[in-house]
Amino acid sequence: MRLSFRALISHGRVARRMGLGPESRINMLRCILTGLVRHERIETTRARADEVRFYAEKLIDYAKKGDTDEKSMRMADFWLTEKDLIPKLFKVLAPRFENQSTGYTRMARIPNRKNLDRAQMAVLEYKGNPFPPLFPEKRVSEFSLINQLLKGYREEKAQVAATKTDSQTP
Amino acid sequence: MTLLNLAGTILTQMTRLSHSRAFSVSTAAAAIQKLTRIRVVDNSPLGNTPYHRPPRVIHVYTKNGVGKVGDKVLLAIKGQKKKAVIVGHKMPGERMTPRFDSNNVVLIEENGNPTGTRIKVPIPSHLRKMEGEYSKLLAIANRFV
Amino acid sequence: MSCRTACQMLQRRLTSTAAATRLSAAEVRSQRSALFSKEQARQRSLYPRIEKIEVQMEGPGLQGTLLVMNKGMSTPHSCARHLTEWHVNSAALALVDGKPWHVHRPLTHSCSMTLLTFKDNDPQLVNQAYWRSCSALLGQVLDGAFKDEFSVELLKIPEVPVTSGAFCCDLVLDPQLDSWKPSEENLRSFTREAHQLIHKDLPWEPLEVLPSVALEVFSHSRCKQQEVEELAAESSSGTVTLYRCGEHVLLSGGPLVARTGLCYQYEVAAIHTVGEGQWGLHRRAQGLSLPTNLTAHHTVWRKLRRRAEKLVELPTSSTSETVTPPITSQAEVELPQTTPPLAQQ
Amino acid sequence: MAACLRRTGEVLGSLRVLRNIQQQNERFVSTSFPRHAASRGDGQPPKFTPPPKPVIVDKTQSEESLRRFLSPEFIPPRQRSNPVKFSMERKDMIKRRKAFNIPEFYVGSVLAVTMSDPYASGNSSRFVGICIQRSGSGLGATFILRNVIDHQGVEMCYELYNPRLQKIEVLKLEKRLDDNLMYLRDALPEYSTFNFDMKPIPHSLSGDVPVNQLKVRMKPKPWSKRWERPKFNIQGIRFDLCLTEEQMAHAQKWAEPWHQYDMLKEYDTSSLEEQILQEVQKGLAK
Repeated sequence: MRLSFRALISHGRVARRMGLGPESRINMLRCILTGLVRHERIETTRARADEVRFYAEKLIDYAKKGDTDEKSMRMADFWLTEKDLIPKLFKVLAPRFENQSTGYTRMARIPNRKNLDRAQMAVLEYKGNPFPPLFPEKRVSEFSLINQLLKGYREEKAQVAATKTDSQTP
Repeated sequence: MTLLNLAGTILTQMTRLSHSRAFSVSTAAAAIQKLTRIRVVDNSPLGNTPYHRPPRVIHVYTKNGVGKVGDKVLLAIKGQKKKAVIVGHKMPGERMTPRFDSNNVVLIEENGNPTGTRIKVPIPSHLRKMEGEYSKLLAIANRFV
Repeated sequence: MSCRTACQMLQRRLTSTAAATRLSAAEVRSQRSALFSKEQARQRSLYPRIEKIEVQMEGPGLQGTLLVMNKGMSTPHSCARHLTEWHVNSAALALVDGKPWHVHRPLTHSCSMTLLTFKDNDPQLVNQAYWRSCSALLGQVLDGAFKDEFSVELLKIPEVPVTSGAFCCDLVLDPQLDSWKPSEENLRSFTREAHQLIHKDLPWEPLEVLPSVALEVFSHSRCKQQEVEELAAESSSGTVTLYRCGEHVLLSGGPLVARTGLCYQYEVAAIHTVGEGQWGLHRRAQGLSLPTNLTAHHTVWRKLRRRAEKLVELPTSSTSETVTPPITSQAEVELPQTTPPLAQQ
Repeated sequence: MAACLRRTGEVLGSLRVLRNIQQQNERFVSTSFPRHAASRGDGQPPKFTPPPKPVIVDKTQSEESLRRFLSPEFIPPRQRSNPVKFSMERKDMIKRRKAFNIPEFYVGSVLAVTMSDPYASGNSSRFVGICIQRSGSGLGATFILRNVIDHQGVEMCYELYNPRLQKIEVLKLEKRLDDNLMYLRDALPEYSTFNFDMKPIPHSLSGDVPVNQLKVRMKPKPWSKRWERPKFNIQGIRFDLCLTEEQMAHAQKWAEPWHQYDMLKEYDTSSLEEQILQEVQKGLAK
């Protein structure tokens, strides 16, 4: 649960309550997380996506410990309700995120749901999935005008520094 | 508190049904306030002879109505009113002071002298802060904690 | 060749007479503009019938787009107007069959075209064109900034790489102003003038003309004529390209960007005295500019601006003789310093 | 009555002694003044020599434990407070630990604590009891000792870093099956009765701390808490003696089996613990 303005004025009651109770909440998040592991990109309401996101990241952390670790196996067994996904978690997702330690998921807001209840919706995905990217690539060319200007500035500065050291040494 | 209430209702129902149940089934409250059951820890005959109704606090001589060590209370004991001094309670007080498993009081007369001649249980030593008031009570204490 | 020499003779005669009559700067400008319009109308009349050409668009999201345009009439700008507003606004230069092409220059044959923006992966061509355009804009500002009694002679726009930190515009001022040193206030007024031009969002209209026409246009300026000859000798087709922005007509060695409104941050940084040259005391005005959507934070801008104040050394050897110590010592020309030489705004 | 008389006599005697000390003090002060004046009169300016710094040698320091043990109050709780607060508190705690030996002990160990008490005889009081809870973190860490004296259960809550503490002795170093022995309040009194004259039982300085597998028998209900509930996860109670199978099954209604899988509720302190242990060892060795 994140800090937000609403959390600020809620007098410390910052926990988001969803479902019919704690158990229902966990079961709901389990189902969503299973869907996320299967499809790697899912669309849910924003609050649920935000909540599942933490668990999705922690599950990868556990999966990185390897399938021989007893606790990570128990976690995977609990969180993935469809058991055919357990090998996928350990053999596909864990090696994919070997080199990063955080930020395995990406969340994006999408327009509110139209047909049902106008709920705020979001897309949640594991990074490195085979789908087309959610956001267009940001193109920052080093040849753009301002970067060229700054490059010239930097070069001149380095040159000045070099000449200064040259003049000091003899 | 709810427990106490529950116990109270059960108790009244029981008494209404059989008119024979006279002991409490709930634990005594931690804080000493009105209607708290307490334990008399001196050897006075009034506090030690069995009676079908446990002694209860019917008034606490403090501003906030909660009695702590050294406060005077008024008891209903054996159908009569009697003053007493609190010498220990279940409610945790300040750090580094003892907390007892029961609410202990020592009966005193109107002039502040203790009724009994011996106190059977340990007494918190910070009761000595009020030495002038209860010097006689402290004098009959057996052991300090 | 004989024709050209004859022309030159004529021009020289004209200049000598012009020097005698001494037209005001505004009159010269309107005369040049009128000649430009005339030549433009003549070139347009070369295509009396509407012929269709096919323009194959290239670029991200435009693969397979085929536009059927009018020969000699449609420009890359009109092609962009068939696409989206974004293309119209952000296209700075066009690449027609691999060659840079001004956005407002009419297309003459079926071709493939790419619209270039400042945010492309390799925008060096656009950057260079932008730098050239900023110099041209600076020249236009300086041309109109002084009072009528002081003549301003704009020299050839020097080609400066972007990494040098500032664009330049060489000019020769009236000999009366030889000891004039521009103050901060003067530079700021130049900047303000430039921002007014940017705000007007004027297009640079290109026109490819024969040297004879160009000589006629620049009949009042000897050094411009020399520049026309140089450019004509350099170009393979023997023609020169004139550009018009508002009333101001200028010569350029390469294509410019579409319009003045593409500049966003623009500042005239300094005017240096370079040395005694062929036409008098050479000065070099320098400035710094950034296009829209590539703006710099003010701290970065301040650093770049400080760098732009330094005199830019031209990379070519042609200017080696011009770099002499500043001629502030030549104070024998007594100037009425009390009257500011800038025209009243 | 005789006892009362004797006690008053003692009190009076102590008062007299106090007055004597005061008088002596006054005399000392009055004599020391003229001496200073005389020395100044000699013309030799008296050189101020600072008194030698007292070298504090803590004789109570027993031999160090060889176990890698970090007192639980060093681990900051999981909250949003500024970590600087905890690091500053740690520094103060290390400083206090240098001056005062706080031994390694666990919930279930039997301790004897000597505390300065202005109201006790001899200005200090000693209490022996079993540690039933350690709580708090940082400088405010506390532990609770429990004992039964004269058939009266007494508990003392000590602040670990309180300057009033004079000595903490570990009489018997062991662990119990649970990390919190609050259920001893509802257990039979024999489980929390300890003799005040108990001799310290020597314990090994290395190896694992012995775990006492003792299971206690409880008083009849009502208890202060429903210890059979899965929330407490109590191992050290003989529930079979006091509750029926049905009651035990009923208590499972409050079980939260998903709780152990809620990864956000985990607070893994292993790396933090290692880091703090290094810091504390470095601070104590300095």
